[in-house]
Amino acid sequence: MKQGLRAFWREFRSPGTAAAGIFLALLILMAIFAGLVAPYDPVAQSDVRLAPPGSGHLLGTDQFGRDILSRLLIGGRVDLTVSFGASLLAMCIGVLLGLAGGTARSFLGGLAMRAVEVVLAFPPIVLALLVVTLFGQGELTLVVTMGVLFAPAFARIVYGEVLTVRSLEYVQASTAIGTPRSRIVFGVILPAVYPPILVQLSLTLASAMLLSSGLSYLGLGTVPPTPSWGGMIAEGQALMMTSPLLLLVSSGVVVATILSFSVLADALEKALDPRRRKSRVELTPATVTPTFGGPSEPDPSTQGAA
Amino acid sequence: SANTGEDSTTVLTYGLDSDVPNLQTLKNQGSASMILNSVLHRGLVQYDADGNIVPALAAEVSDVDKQEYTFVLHEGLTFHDGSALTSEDVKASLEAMADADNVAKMYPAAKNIVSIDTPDDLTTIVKLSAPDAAFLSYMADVSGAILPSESIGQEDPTYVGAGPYKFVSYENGSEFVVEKFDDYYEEDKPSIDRIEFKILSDQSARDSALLSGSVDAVSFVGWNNYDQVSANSNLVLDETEGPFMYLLFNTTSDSPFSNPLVRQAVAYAVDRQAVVDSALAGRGEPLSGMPIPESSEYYNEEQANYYTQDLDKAKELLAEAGYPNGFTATMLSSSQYDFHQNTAISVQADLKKIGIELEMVMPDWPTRLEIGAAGDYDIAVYGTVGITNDPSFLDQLLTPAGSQNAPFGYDDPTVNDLLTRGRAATDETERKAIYDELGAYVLENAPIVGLAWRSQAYGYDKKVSGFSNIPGFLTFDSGYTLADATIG
Amino acid sequence: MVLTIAKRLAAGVGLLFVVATLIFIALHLVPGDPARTILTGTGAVPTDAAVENLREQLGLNLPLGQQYLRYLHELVTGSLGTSLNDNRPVIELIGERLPRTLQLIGSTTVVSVIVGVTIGALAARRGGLIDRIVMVLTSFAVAVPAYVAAVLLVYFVGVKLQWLPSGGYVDPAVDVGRHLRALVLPTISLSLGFSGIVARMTRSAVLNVGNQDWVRTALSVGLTRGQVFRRHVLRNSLSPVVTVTSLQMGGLLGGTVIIERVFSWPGLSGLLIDGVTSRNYPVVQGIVILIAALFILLNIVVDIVYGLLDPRGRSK
Amino acid sequence: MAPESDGPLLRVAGLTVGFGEPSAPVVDDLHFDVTTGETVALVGESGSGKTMTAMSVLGLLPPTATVTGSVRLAGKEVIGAPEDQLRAIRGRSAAMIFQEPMTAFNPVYTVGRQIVDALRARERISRAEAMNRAVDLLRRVGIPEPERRAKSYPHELSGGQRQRAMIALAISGNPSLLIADEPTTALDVTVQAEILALMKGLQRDLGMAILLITHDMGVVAEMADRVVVMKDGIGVEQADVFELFEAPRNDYTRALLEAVPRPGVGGRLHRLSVGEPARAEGEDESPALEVSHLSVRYPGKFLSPGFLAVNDVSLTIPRGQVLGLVGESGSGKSTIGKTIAGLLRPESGTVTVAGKDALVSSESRLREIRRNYGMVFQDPASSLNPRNSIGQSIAEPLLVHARSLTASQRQARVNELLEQVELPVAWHVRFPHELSGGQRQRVGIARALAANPHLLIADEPTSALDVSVQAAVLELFQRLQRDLGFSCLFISHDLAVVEILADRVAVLADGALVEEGDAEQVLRSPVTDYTKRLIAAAPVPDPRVQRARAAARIETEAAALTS
Ligand SMILES: Nc1ncnc2c1ncn2[C@@H]1O[C@H](COP(=O)(O)OP(=O)(O)OP(=O)(O)O)[C@@H](O)[C@H]1O
Ligand SMILES: Nc1ncnc2c1ncn2[C@@H]1O[C@H](COP(=O)(O)OP(=O)(O)OP(=O)(O)O)[C@@H](O)[C@H]1O
Ligand SMILES: [Mg+2]
Ligand SMILES: [Mg+2]
Repeated sequence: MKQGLRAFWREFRSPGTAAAGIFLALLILMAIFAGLVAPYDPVAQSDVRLAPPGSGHLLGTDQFGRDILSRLLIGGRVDLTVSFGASLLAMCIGVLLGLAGGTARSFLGGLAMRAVEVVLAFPPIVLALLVVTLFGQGELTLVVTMGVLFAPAFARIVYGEVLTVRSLEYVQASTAIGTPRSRIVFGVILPAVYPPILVQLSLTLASAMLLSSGLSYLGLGTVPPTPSWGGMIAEGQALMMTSPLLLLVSSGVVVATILSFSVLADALEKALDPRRRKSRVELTPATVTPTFGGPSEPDPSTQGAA
Repeated sequence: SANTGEDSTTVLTYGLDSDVPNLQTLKNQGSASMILNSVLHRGLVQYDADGNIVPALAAEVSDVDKQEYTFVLHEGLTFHDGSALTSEDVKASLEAMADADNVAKMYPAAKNIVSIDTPDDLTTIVKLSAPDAAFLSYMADVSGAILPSESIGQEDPTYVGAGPYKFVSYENGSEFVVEKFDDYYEEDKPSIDRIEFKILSDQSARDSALLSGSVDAVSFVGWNNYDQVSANSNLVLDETEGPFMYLLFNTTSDSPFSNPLVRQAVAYAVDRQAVVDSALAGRGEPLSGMPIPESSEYYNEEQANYYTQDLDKAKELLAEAGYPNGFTATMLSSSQYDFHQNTAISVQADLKKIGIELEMVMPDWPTRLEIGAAGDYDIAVYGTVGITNDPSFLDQLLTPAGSQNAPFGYDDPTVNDLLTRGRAATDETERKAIYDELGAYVLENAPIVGLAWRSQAYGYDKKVSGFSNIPGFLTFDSGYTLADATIG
Repeated sequence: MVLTIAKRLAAGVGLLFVVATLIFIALHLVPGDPARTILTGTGAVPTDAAVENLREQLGLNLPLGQQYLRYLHELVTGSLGTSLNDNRPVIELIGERLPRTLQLIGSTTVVSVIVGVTIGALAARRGGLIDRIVMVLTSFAVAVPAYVAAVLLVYFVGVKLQWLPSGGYVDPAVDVGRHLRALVLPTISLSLGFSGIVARMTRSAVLNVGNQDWVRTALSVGLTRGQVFRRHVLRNSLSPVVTVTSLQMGGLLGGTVIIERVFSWPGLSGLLIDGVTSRNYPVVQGIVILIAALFILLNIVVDIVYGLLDPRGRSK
Repeated sequence: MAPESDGPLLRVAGLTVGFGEPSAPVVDDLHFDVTTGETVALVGESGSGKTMTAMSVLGLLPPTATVTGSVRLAGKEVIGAPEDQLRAIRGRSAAMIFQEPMTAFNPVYTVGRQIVDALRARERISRAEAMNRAVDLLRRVGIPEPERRAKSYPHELSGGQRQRAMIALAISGNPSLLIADEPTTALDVTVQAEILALMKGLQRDLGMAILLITHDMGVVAEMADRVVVMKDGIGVEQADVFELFEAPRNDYTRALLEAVPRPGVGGRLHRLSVGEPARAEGEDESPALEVSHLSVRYPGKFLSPGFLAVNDVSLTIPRGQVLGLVGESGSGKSTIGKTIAGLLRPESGTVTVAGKDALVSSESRLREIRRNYGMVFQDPASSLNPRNSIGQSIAEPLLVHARSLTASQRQARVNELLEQVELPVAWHVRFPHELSGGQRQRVGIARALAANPHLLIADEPTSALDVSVQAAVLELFQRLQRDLGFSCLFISHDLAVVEILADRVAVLADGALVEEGDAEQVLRSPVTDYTKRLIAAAPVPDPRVQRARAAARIETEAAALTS
């Protein structure tokens, strides 16, 4: 693990990864200090509606005359927390269920996977409505709802992988050692399924950012006028044909965030796999320093210096 | 697109704004149902393209003191199924409208019917409990249609009526097709042989269909696409201001808005132009007074422009009401409809300026309706349209009969009295005086606060003529003009 | 194997019962009164008496337990009840919509899997610039809302270029050509995110198996790197790809509402969402149970596929 | 496929292979030739670079490796050759038998399918025809029931069967040069003899050259024409086989030959007189392991009864004793080992470890039992977690069973173990894929010994070790046995090793015990024919003797065939 982290830092030498890391770091900083950085009050309306970028409003204004940049900055705070929170929650629940499904005694494991199927079958909108009803609006509710909604995907992915991994000989070796089951599950099997989990995490993040705007339709999540990226995308969609700026800017930030996160997840994935660490391994031939021919005199039994 | 096929049948394709899975002519099922009803059905009277009430199935209409109405049908009327349309059908239809359980759209007018006589097959005499000057304006609505008596009360729609088009096919969520009814009572009408209604519930999809020419006409061009449609040399944008947005208050005593001064303060605080600009994409007009459209005879210019934004005055009123520092309240709107949500946001910002902090509740539509009906709000955004151009529609906004549309708990004897008198008065000037008095009282008392007129536009191909947007509240009745439409 | 499947199917029936009960409870917990919603529609003003009356007519004022029993009875008899707002049997409504949705899912899945696996594999194999391009493209694909993609497609391909119909469903029985043409844009819109997801998963899985020893063996017997890649590496990477594909397919069952709206494609999702927004309990319940059933079947199939893909994982 | 130039078929010149930046190369300026029809043995210490040399010939070094120098195959340069040129070589001009057959097969395809693929990559033949050839190849390498095994997945084969499938795969293209990297490590001596005969037959019929990597000096003696000896990446000696065995010039070579254990003769290593093993006080006298009437069945495909791999086997290992389990490849040895370790559910029978039922399902009880034993898996590559450094792998039992240890104590123990199995202590941060086959095997041994088990189940623990390292490991075993009094189920096909270590020997054939008894007695005066044959087939590290024996073997077989 420690080596993994070190390798992860090493990955930062690649410009793409570094750029992604810096972008995300900036984003987080901005979100934390948005209140100080934002040029305007994000909910203050004005008569300067749908203004183009420039002159006073760096990224222009929306149909309420609110400053888009300020809304992006402040909105990021909520959106990043909510989508990361939801994705991580989903990952935790889903991975646990998937591991249970793949490794627990057949009854429990089956139960876990059947529970997953129940959630999968539930239309998100009904689930969301239910959650709002029971727990009211708000960010925490949104995190929980999306956490529950996205967990099954993790569970299925982990389950599918565990089916293979659990029968690998090194897992059996751990069993034979007497390593406790929990340790095998979390210390041996889980690391082997990191790669798809990491990919799914970055995909879930994207879905979470989009879904939070979809669910605001039900009044779930950030309540307007409080800014959120999802909400801005939704607002931007309505205006996309006449003033595409809002949509461009808000989706742009989401795309960049997803991309950066994916790149980082990819680097992490690489760092966590010792076989891939040093280079992009996969089907590329060994490095060759060609010294073609070599000594051409007929070979006696000459060996290198003994 | 409109093709004149080899057999030279003319076809109009029409983009409808939503599906009507169970068309029930008597009921208010929204604008799409009104379009369909208007081609399938006819009532005794109808609106013409300018919004005037003109006889339809009834060849003659007469009244005695606005309390006894006599309708004489055209001779030889038949329904689409070939059965004769007689005064018995008229009677049955009116009785159905008068039955509270049917929740007929015409109920507010039909509930006053005390008797219906049918001396012969053509004549129907309707007696009302009190004079009702607005009776015909209700009957002219598409849901005042005369239906075959045997179809009334049936659960599944038969689509059989006496309108210019008869039903051909309906595919849930996709398409509703009608074709010309040869025995329609008006000679030479309709002109178009067949209308295919495509169900295009997505705003932008509908606009795209119109712009790409895959439909000839659509209900309701999106506000953001007005410019594109009017800029297109093949298309007509036919616009009117019909529905309007307003604020409702919870007037029961536990809400600060039970105090008329607070309500007035709200009326002074809101920036109506901002609502138009931010929630309606600029497609509309501020509604600064009584919601009586300019096209109405009861329009009162002074009352129409009663309020202007005046924050100082608003603050004063609040102070006077005992809230010098404002208060916190809940605002009900719905996130399901952009313009509801955005109106609320716009108002929230205005009220914040006078110290009223609004906490937003924006659930989906059914939840919104339930919360509204239960009165679990302090202030709410709503949008509606007058059922007729006649000011008697105001009872839907100002009395408990209006339920959803009316302020929660608002039941003012003065208002009730004026509304009853206005309805009963038979003399035009007397009526106008009563409604002016009502207007003055309501504006002062402010149980509702008008915000904005909403623009509604039909868009259609230049080669479609005769179809037009009936102005004002009657915009949703515009389907009547499809009977006059020609194509080519 | 057969026994396992039989067991799963039996469990599936139990599961359907659980889902049915949960959705029943959920719908009745959620606020919003079907009667009021039906009567109010987009602006009518029903009296409270009328609402009550309709509630009675629809059987909504019966005690919940009784409603539940009736619902179970309908479920067992397979009728799934009648829609509250148009009195049509739910099973009939579903029967009408399901094939269209399945078709959309089918075409989308085929396109997405082909495209996704291809570009994902390409990115993993080639690395470098191609990999970076794929990462960017897939980030777009998964992060741009389907609605935006759909509307843009309609606008440019349908309205501006007029290459393809901008929407509308054409029954294949009426005109196969037009039917297929109408299928193109919705399929593309749905495939964007789907193929992005498949591509990402493929890429990662390929990178993960690409350095196993048996790759070396396969090369040593004279297979080309391409052959080794296609026959071995790709094949061994498929399990997570199958998983995400199945999840996406299942998700599309009730999740194509936006695309259905934009392209006026009368499918199941639209019915579901209309059902939810009008609190049309029987319709929602019916569709949810159907989706659950399909999901359960899909998962059984996927679990079988896991076994086919990797013999080691077969349950002991 | 005659070489295009007059030069030797394979000429390795100045070959240098390195990993990472500054470290010493793992193959250092190596020169040797292989001519057509010749067998060259590459022998040397575990980790001396034999496998890397072989990989260079096919251009299959790990991507992290850097190579310089020249490898010419049939006159064409391999190092730096473009991919399609390499592909043309692979399988045809040169094919390779990989050292670790478990990880060398794609787990998701049947072995038959993988051979079919290889055939069809080179020739345009139908799938059915290729399958016939594949089955034929499997038959030739002595796999019983080849039709059925062709349809088996790699994990369904025993270690030896997989190795033979690997051989079948390699010879499927009738290569001009066969590189055989420890081709018989997992094979019992009878099968090994068959394989060697097969290879010789191919050599005779096709003029095939063989580059044979092995640590078994008996095999070298039987097969090789010339021998190249490697140590630490350097070729230290190259000589004719007779010359080498008779008069090794290099010190290392000499040491190597001396370390070779000889059955019945005893090499440098000999049984230590163990005496009474140390025994903890107060323990009851129940045997360390008691297996009775054990039957194990692998589930079959749909509705078929499955395969009975172990049939009513009973074994007892008294405390402090070593039981050697020998027997034909595929006879069920590993299956017994895995079942004892609780990794397979027996169909019937009981397993008792130190008096406790080892087939319980309670996890805490199991852990209690597992604290007492360690297991060395037959296939080191697949039994090590690729994501863990070898230090972590070795420390795993300590984490479980010696929880009181601090991190530094644990590290100290790991270092000690690494030293005991002759691996550099600094390598604890390495990952399994960065080791040679023999090194990985030693990691497996170190792991099994880490928590001082009372019972060791060792499945071919020294199969990949050269004799000197093997000697060290065996010494270690004996020392531990003396010091700790541990018991051992020692599965091996190497009778010489068994003789050194085992107190008793059990002989398994087709899943059933055929003979059991005192080691000396079973190995010196076997009762059953099966055991007799087994012993007769064990190669001796003397080229003259071994060749004579091989010839005799062929004669008797020929005689058996004619009769
Ligand atoms: N991927 C790698 N990275 C770093 N070092 C490696 C790697 N692969 C092998 N080595 C090292 O190279 C050396 C030679 O390995 P090789 O596999 O050739 O040994 P070998 O002679 O075949 O040994 P054995 O008889 O044990 O199989 C070993 O010391 C090993 O640790
Ligand atoms: N998972 C499995 N499914 C079916 N058959 C199996 C499986 N594993 C092993 N077998 C069969 O069981 C028999 C015994 O296998 P086992 O691995 O115990 O042999 P072994 O004595 O260890 O042989 P070797 O010396 O070659 O390693 C073999 O014939 C093998 O083909
Ligand atoms: Mg080796
Ligand atoms: Mg074995």
